[in-house]
Amino acid sequence: MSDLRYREALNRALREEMLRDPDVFLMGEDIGVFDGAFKVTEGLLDEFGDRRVRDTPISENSIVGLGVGAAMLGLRPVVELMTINFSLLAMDQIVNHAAHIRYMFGGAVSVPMVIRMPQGAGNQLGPTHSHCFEALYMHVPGLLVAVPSTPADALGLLKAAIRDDNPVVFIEHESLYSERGEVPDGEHLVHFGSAAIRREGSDLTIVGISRMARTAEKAAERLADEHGISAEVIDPRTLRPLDLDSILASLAKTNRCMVVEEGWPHGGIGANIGALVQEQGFDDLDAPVMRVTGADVPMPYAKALERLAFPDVDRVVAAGLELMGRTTAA
Amino acid sequence: MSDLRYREALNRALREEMLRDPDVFLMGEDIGVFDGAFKVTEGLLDEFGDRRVRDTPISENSIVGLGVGAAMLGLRPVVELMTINFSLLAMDQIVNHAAHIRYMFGGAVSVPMVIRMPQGAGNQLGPTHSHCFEALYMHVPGLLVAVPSTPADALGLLKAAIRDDNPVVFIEHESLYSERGEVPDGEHLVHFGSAAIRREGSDLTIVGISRMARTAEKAAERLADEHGISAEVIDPRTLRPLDLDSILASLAKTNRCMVVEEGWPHGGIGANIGALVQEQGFDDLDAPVMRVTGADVPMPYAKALERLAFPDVDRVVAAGLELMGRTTAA
Amino acid sequence: MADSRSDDRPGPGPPRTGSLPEPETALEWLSAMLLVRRFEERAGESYTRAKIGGFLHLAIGEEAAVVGAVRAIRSTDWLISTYRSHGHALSRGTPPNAVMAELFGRTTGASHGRGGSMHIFDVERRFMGGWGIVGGNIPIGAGFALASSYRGDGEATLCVLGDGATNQGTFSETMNLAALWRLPVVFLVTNNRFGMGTAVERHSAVTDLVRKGEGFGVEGRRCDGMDVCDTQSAVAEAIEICRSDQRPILVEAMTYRFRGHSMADPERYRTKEQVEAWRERDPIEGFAKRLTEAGILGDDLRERLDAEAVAAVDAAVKFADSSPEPAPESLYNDVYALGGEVKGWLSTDPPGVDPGPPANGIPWEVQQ
Amino acid sequence: MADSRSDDRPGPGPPRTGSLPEPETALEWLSAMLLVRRFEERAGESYTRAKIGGFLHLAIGEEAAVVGAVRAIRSTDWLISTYRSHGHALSRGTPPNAVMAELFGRTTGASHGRGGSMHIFDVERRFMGGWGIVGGNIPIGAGFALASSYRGDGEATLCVLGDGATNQGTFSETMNLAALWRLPVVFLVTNNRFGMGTAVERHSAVTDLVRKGEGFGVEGRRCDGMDVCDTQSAVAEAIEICRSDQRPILVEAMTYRFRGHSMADPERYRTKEQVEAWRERDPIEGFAKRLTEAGILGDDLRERLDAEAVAAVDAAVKFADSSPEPAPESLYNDVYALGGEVKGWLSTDPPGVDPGPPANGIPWEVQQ
Ligand SMILES: Cc1ncc(C[n+]2csc(CCOP(=O)(O)OP(=O)(O)O)c2C)c(N)n1
Ligand SMILES: Cc1ncc(C[n+]2csc(CCOP(=O)(O)OP(=O)(O)O)c2C)c(N)n1
Ligand SMILES: [Mg+2]
Ligand SMILES: [Mg+2]
Repeated sequence: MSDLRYREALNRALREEMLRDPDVFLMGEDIGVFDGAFKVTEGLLDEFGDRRVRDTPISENSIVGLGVGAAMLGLRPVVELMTINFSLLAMDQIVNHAAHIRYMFGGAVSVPMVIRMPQGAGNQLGPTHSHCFEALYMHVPGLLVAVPSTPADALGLLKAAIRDDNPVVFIEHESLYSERGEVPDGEHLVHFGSAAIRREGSDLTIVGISRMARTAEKAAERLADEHGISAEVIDPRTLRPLDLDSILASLAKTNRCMVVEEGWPHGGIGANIGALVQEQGFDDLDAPVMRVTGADVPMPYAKALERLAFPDVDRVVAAGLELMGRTTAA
Repeated sequence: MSDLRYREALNRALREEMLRDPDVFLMGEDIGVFDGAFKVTEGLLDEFGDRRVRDTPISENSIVGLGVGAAMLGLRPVVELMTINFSLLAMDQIVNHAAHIRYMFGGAVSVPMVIRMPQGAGNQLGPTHSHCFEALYMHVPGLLVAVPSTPADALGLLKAAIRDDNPVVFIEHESLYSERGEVPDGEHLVHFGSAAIRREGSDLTIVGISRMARTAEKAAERLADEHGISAEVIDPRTLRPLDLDSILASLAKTNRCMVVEEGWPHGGIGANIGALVQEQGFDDLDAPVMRVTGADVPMPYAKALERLAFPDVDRVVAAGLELMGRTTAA
Repeated sequence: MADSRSDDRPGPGPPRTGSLPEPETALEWLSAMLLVRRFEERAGESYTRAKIGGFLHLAIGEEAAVVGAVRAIRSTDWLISTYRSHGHALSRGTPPNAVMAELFGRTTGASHGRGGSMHIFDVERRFMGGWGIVGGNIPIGAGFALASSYRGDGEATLCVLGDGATNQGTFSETMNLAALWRLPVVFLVTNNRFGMGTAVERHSAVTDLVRKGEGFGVEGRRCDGMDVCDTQSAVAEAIEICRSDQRPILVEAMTYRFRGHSMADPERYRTKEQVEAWRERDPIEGFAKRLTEAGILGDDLRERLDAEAVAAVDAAVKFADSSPEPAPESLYNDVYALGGEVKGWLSTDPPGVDPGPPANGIPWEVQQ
Repeated sequence: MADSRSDDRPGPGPPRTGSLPEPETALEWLSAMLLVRRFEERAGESYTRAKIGGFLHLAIGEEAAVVGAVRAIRSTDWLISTYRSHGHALSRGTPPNAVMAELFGRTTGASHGRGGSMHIFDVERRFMGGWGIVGGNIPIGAGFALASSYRGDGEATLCVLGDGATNQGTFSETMNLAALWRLPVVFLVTNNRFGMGTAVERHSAVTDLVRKGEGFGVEGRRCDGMDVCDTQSAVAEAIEICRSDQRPILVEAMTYRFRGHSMADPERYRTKEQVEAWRERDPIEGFAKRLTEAGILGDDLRERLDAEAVAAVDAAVKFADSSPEPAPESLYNDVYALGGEVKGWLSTDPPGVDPGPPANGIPWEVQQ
């Protein structure tokens, strides 16, 4: 085990896969000479040269498109978009092209590419740089969607994503880049579609998405320490496919379920899991599936507002109490 | 009352609003000389001239962007995108810009524009021309989203959309353009956020989205005629805002709810309504909220597959029987 | 902006004539053009007989720009086109049966019935589609060239797009990237004077389309897209330069589509006279006449070649019509590349389709 | 593609010098540049003191390109810029208090604290933002010009973008639209030689950026963006032509940013020597020297003007720091233009924020 930052784990994943497979290469804005806007690709240009670490112009849609073409011929491009907000410019290549090529052409070709990008609020980056768009990609058949929340998962999922033959939307979180965690030393792969139980519990199930998996874990500690409530915390790790089994198994034990996410409420990840859980676990539910989500607003810049616009530990604790029928913290 | 086709009702809405307000103008690919790919704008170039009916190059993102700029200065652009599939190219202008400008700039300015586009399958247009993306837009605060299913609503909602000071994503359906219906003769406006009860019933509530409101209505007839089941059919007409009240009121009566939509299941409209309904109407539910959705695949071209990839009357009837605990049709 | 160069562009006036190749080659080109023409005529008929659904875009009138370009590249090069691409597939060698069956939506189709007319695909012959989003194929084509450059395998890409597509942001973005990275790709702009119903001077401020590429670093050339010889030599020269110099080149082929944009098109955006003037430069008639004058083609041979094309198309229609439709069980195949397919995670699947293993416990194996 | 014209472009070599305006005007320009410089220096300090969050992009070094351009347009014209726009707002007349308060995230900020440094807005002075998506402001700026053209009101738009933004698809799309529709807009490309850490020759195949506009129909000009006079006269000429001829013009201002891209930038992509060479052409020092030589500026006056700038900035910091933070209740304000706000349809709102009327029964009134 090593103690690595999330950003370092990602860097290690890229490096290991580039060493392992000469078809893996990187493209993105300022990933080379600048070492990446968030320093994930630090040192890789020096190590692998500019054939395999390619700085691009600011042309999101076409960068992804070039990746799609290269992937169709069997290369394994890993495209970095500087943040997920800018991925809306590449939505056509990601959805209308990358996701659908295999199906549309009768299975004759695959698109083994990874589109990496960070999302999330917390650094006052304001309404054009802070959003969470995992729900937009989760909606689309043909894509795989990963939302790692720990350094170990960042490593294992990114390596799995690069080896997978499907287009993967790989969503990092800006506020996690400097977070540390234990990472296995040898070859470490995390399979898509297998959730992690972050904490076992018996009173309620909290599903946390992306960074909110960590927020949920901290809230569960508080619920236990301060309120004697035993919450089980599940981090699905991938949203497409989703390991619904683990969530339903937990629900069967706890009979109460909450989903915590940073993105917008309507049509969010919580809505999807809420709908699935009530469909497939209706008889296990003692109360409605509860959602704690980001506010239904563009992310404001001012700290005083940004704080309120996405869930924090206090809110999850309060929601947990409410779901258990205890007085809320408010 | 007049008997109009859906396309004619839209045309009338555009014409009436252009006559009423000189700031209303149209932009889009082939809307002028070609009369529109689906003939919605037929005759308007001749009547209003090329200052107000503007053929554009194939530049979706920038066409919307020009509309945003013109709207910020107080004009009321109505931008047609040829189909919703191509709107992914304009996602950045729609989401990062149009939807967030008012909030981001502290309320100093509005974006009174309408982005019109048709969606939907049924004409074998294949995987780049047939999708339903209302869920992508429903997710985004700052937008209004309309999904009219009748000529009268097409007229009333489009007129309301043009007069509204918010950016409106106005989603038509390709398979409805030639459908006829009664339309009031005088000034006709439909408020956003008010659902229509298409048929009253007492055994179950069927919420139908976009064209599926009509499919639901036909299924309800069959359920009544052939199975003695009384289904209430609700067409929300707008997804943002959503008239959840009417759905909950119906549920209180029927205790069973189903959502029918043409789009993909994960993170779809049904997921959102399912999550909301179980949250706010849990005690009224005798069974899980059921969803009948499009298949989780890109839309295939072959008729034999396309037929299966989105709900039809048979499937809704079968689902209704299942929800009522009767044997399914399968 | 007025375009100072527009006057000397090939048009319905006197043709520009590329020099003739060897007789055998010339006859093969003629046959290829005849096949495309006959195929598309029959596709149009089959469409009106409701054997074909969706949109059908014919390239009748553009056969020289199609066949000339495809005959300019090697079999190891990559070809990518738009939704108007039956001719590109056929000229590349995709059997008429497979193309027609795709139009009919059958399992024997080039894309197994999934794509239809707009999305023909034949990876075996390196015909890489058939794409429905205007401008979407441009960066993808450059991506093929990126792969060739990355591997240093000496392969090149021919990427076909329309005049209207030069207004899509991907056009300039990709020109810049291709020039910056010195990618071996030829962009063939099939300038048929219209993007749907919008004439080039109504959609482009600069109607001299080669200038649009040059502004972003891609050298431009122009050829007479009504002359198969001129097109072939222009594209052949471009592709060999792009291969040896490792850099992109844009070739604008001046041509015209004789039919509507798609099957439902009242064509109010152009005059009958304009269409007639261009029809007088029919690329097949013109080439046949030249071959006749050169003593290469006689009436008998012409009839025989045409009969062969018709026979191939007849057979294709028969083949397509008797091919099976996709089975309901195949609805979820190939959404993902997988050991076991993910067939949907919930109960919303249609009856009659096996929804497969539910979300619960998808065995998702990393592809190693 | 090598750029044949790149050698005679203004650079750190001998400056190109526009002719001086009247003394009073010249001094006002100097004051404006001083204000921008002092403001941004203080913003930088306040950022390191954690008074300002998020990203902070300073334009120190680019003041001539900022002030010269803004002084070239009328008060009734429209100005739109990027995330590097403190200077544009200040030069346009937005009070330093409002700009600084926005950086501090306060209600008294130009955007009420919602936008921050990247999204300054002042509709009263027709400073139309402050935009964070590279290339996103280009079609929006053209949209302002479309409104002017539609209304025939004789107003024009100045749309500022960076060298890196010319690679975004919106650039060519908008050039074409603006040229085709003859929109009265000047696109000012602030060419500071880098898009973040990527030098212009590493991001653009054609480094002569005016050619990128010309390929899509927009006439291009170039000015010395280190010289306020040259910039002002080039942009003034362009904007009057664009107004009278009703057509777009692109002006490339050659300049340089002395500081990092944003506050966290180790600047490994350029040499100290390069930065030093450009710093010798400091637009404020250079202009002050010229004014001194022309007898317009003495030491006392220079000090006084500088002290005024510093005082205004001091006051702005004080104002910002003592201004209120947005109240929690305001979280949902202005998402929509409405009679009554839609405050969220469900129970996911944070405690302490009034979620307002639930979805159930939103009174949604058509705006009439
Ligand atoms: C992104 C996108 N926008 C619009 C369309 C609808 N459309 C299909 S073909 C076409 C015209 C394209 O013109 P051009 O590029 O000249 O090709 P041509 O049809 O003449 O071969 C349009 C607008 C589309 N398919 N994709
Ligand atoms: C669409 C988009 N992609 C990427 C970014 C991240 N980014 C911010 S500034 C910048 C460089 C822009 O360079 P340029 O246009 O030259 O402007 P400058 O910063 O030099 O003023 C980049 C890549 C962004 N904000 N938006
Ligand atoms: Mg064309
Ligand atoms: Mg720059």
